[in-house]
Amino acid sequence: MKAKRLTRREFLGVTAATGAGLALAGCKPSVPATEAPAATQAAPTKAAAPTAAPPTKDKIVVGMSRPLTGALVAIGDSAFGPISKAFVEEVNAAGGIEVAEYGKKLPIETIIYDDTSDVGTMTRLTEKLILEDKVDFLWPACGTSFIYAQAPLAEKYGYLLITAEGGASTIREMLPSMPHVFVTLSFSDWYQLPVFAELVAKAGAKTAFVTYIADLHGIEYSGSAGIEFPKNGIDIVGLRSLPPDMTDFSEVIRAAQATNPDVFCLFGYPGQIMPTVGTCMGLGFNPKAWLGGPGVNFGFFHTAFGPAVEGIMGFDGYSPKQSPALKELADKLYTGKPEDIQDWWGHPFYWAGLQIWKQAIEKAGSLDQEAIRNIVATEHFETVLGDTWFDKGLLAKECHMAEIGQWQNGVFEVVGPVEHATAEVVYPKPDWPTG
Amino acid sequence: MQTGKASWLRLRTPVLWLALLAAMGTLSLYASPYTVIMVTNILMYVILTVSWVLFSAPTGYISLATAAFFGVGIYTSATLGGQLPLPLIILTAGVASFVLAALVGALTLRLKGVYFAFFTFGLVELIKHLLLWYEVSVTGVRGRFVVSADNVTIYYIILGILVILLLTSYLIRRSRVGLALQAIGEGEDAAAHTGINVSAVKTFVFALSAVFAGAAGAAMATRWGYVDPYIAFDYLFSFTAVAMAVFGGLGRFEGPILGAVVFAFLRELLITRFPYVYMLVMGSVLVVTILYLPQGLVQLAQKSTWRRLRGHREPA
Amino acid sequence: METFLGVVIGGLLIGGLYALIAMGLSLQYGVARVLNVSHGEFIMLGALTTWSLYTAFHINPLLSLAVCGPAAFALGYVLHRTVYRRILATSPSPGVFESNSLLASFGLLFVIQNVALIAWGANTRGYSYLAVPVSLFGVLFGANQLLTLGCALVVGVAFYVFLARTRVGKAIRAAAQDSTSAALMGVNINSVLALCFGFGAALAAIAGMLISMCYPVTPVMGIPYTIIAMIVVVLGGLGSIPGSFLGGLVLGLIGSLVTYIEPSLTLVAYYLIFALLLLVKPTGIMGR
Amino acid sequence: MSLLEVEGITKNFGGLAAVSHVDLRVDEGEVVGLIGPNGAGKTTLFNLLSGALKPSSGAIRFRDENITGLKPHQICHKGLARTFQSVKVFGGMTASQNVLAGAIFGDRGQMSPKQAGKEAARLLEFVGLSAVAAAPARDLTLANQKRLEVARALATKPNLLLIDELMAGLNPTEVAQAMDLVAAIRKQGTTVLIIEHVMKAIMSICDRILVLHHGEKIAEGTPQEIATSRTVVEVYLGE
Repeated sequence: MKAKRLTRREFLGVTAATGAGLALAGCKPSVPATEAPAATQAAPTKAAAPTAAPPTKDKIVVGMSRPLTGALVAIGDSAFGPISKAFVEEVNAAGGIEVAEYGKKLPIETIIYDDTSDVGTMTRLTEKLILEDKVDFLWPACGTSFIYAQAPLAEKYGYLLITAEGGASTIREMLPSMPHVFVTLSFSDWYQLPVFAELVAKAGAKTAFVTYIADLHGIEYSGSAGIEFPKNGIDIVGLRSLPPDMTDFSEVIRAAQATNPDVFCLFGYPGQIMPTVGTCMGLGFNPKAWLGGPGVNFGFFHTAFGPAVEGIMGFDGYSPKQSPALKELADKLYTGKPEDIQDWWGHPFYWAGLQIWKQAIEKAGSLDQEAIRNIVATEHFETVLGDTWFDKGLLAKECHMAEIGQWQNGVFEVVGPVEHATAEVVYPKPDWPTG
Repeated sequence: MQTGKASWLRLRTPVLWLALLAAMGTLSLYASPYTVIMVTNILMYVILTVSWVLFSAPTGYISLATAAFFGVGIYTSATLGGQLPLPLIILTAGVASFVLAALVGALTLRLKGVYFAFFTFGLVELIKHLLLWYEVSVTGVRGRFVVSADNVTIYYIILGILVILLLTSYLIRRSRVGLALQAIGEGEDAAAHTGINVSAVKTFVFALSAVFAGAAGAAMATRWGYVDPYIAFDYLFSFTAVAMAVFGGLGRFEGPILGAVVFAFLRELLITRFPYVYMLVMGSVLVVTILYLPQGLVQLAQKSTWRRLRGHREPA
Repeated sequence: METFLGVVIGGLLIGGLYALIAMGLSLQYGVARVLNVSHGEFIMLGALTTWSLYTAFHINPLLSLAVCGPAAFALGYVLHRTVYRRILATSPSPGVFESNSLLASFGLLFVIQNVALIAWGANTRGYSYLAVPVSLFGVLFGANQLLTLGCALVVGVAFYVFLARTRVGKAIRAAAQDSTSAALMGVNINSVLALCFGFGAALAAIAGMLISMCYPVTPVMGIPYTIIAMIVVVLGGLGSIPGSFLGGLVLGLIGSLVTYIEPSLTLVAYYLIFALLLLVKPTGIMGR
Repeated sequence: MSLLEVEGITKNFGGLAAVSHVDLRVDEGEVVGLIGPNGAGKTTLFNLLSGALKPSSGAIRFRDENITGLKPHQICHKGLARTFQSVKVFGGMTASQNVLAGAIFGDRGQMSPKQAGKEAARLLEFVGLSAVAAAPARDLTLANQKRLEVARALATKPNLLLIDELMAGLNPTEVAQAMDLVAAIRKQGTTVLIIEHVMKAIMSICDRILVLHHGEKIAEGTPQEIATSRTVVEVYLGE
């Protein structure tokens, strides 16, 4: 009894010591305490702060909180992940980004943290990047919800944030209050669904069966479809929301099949799109138009289904056939690599976003967030997309090289809008291959 | 000398705790802003773990409902944020979790052992999917913005919740309810025939433990900015609470606290320093710990370390 | 009527798969008393291995059974021999063993998933195999799904016969009833438990192989399947192999019906049934 | 004056009656024995009396109050305590904590912790376990665990104590001690209903004996009457 007590007391000592140790460990990476609060307040202009001393800087530190594990890892790893890597490699191979203030080229250094696909962790790590690592720039987290959580933080600390994966029409209302946030990726209502609806309506589509994943993305796209389809004379004959975490949608397809629609839409992710394609094949359900995404736009979609992808439509960003710059981008990103890593929707937008960021730094001649933000917000840039600019925080509609793509002969061709098309839409889509 | 030593020993425990409390209570004065954020997160895990332990350790019922109560708190914050002052929101969240837990407890606490674990796990998922269905089909929104609050304020709120929780568990352990709980853990039938109202005690403590998880959820949500049912009702919080408690050691009051602190700190270290092998290292640490320290980390403190230290001290 | 038949048979198709993934978990929990939350990771390993063999060497997915099954069995067997056996030895009570082994399998989940992420990368994988319609009672089904159900039935029945007829199987069942008296009857309890764990892992890997023929595979696909397996195991009754089989089919049917009517309520239905069953009859449909 | 009155109590499991139409009466200050072959329904009867099981039919009156269908802790509070056939001490708690739990929760009159502690110490002394008061209950010998259960039950201040096989598995010395304990319990004013297989013991300590067989009461009487009853002898020899 007595001995037990002793050890318990000793143990309490250990606990307290651990606590103290932790407090120390927590402080260690930070600058002396007195300086810290000042740095927070000065955050918006902190890059300019060193003017007092002669500016010395030998790199631009960029911080990212990305899903390296967990449910979102597949999206993160195929969308903005490879783009950021390739971009940093290319810039650093050329010596870095010219910053006039320092009179030299500064290479990019990235700090990548794993947010484990968890929003709470992402917001915390974003604050770590800003407050503790004092990164020069913040690159975006992955996914629409994550953007929604990260954007207010970027705004709070006065950090420029050019987003990558994700976006939704609701962010448009938020952007005026968040001048530091810029959205690159296209979303439903201004871009893709009006184009798609017009395209298939012209080809003769009269009815559509719409399925969507029960999340921000799905709700947004199904909502847009509900507006755009009727506007173009297409009746929505069925609407189903699919819970995430489900893999088998046979019965949804059976329900769709029963209505015999011209158009079938699945606004979901690869986890829903891929099994659904298989199910459509297995049930012999072959609507005249099959739209799905994101997922259809990835190379791995083609590797997985081979010739069965013929005629399937998805969201699109570019084709190498459209311009030399875009061809160069495709070659740079994909040549000599497995087809799996291709992303025909987001990649050019993310790349253009990074190009704008680099050019804005060069134009500003400093790493001052405000100066750079003002340039990003107001000026035009020459990117892979051609003449590119932001319009009220959104990548201007005019800069989009594509909205809707279709797999034709193993290539994801741009079919809409017509003025950017690299091929004419195939409607009705061919039969699923047999055997 | 002997008496001097004895009185120091008697005082050492409260003195150390007070010192720790003082250090924590003034953290924002000397630590960097991010340290405050990071410690907030660690304390959140301590709350989840200790609140789990409050009910599950003495009774032996493995509850996987922590995430449900935490999520109720998060959603309370997301729906009431901006309409009520934060302390009221946190209180509401605590009450809401209490009510949910009391209902669940009254319904399910007759389930024995692993069935209870399964049910509580299912509860998290059921609430998540019902809420998702409700948000998608009725309100038409899936996610909600949470009105944010100052980081330092949240830190002190979380610290406050933790202090109340620790006091509560300490007092419960020494109270009639604690004795009843322990007796229930040793044998429910015998406890009932000894005059203990088994279901009332279990339900009450289960609901009480939920208050803290709910309150912590409401406070933490303000740090997350944006939540949806999947973010809020993440079963990983349930499993993590259990893992942290077992990792630290259920045998002692301090074990789960230590487990949560070390686990959360290690996780933070890994996702920032070694992000690509975070799970690999974390998983290995868990497996190795349970293999070599079956009573959790506390075993480390009581056995080798201290014996060695004493061995060095005694000759002197 | 045709549609109804389609929905019912479709439910059985997916139910067969559910049954298979649940049988492994049921065995591991029912006999070895390990609530193995890393169960889905073995499914993932089976699925990714099959995908690799198919895309790299064009090996028929069904043939990868010869690789996945034994490999997973060996892995599960060794894991029990090294990890769980030690935990069993150091646990003073069954309750402690349950929580400690839960922590260990939580750790294993992390380790296996991370290793798979490093080995295969994060991309969503898939391939189309026998995704052609087959008519059954005038209703069309995917050939791959029918094949999946067929395999699940064969494996399930074979396993049941193995448990019922062979010496090892009888030892396993004896151990499931009561490990102490089984030990008294001369059953080497440790190797029986390790065998169960191995069989559980092998069943998971086989399920993974079948899943890869119809559904996408990723290194993070495991957890949802573990959850499904848990639901089914509870529906069928903990530790009952026929119960798991029946539970799988029941859940598949319910899922199929609800999905046809209102897919957004499918998972709500799963958990509602799960919760209600636990309240009304916690020992499951086939429970004692 | 009758303390416990049971009328036509019946418990069915599925189609089988484990206890069937048993009438029973225990008067204040008595020691009543309950005997019968294995599976006769003795422990089931205890479970019915103590509220662990709800009777299918029949009524239980305790101190002129209908307690049929009450929960175990309520019945305990009414003054009816019990021990268990297979010991159910709180293994991880010390012997004194076991008794303390009984004193604190069993007593209707809200004992103060200090009083409860004193009472626990007194009862441990009473059953002869003072020496092992600080030992975890699971480390005690079987005989001592059974005594501990008696102490825990007595701590709830019962008017009636149901003792389920105090002497099974004990050696002759321990049996003698157990018999002394029962005598002492009665002496301090607690009525006892006891299930026992050790015939010699039951014959010497009980005022009256009831015999159960296949869930039915087949005989009742003084030890003398029971020992000479033909029915009882048949049941026991016929086994």
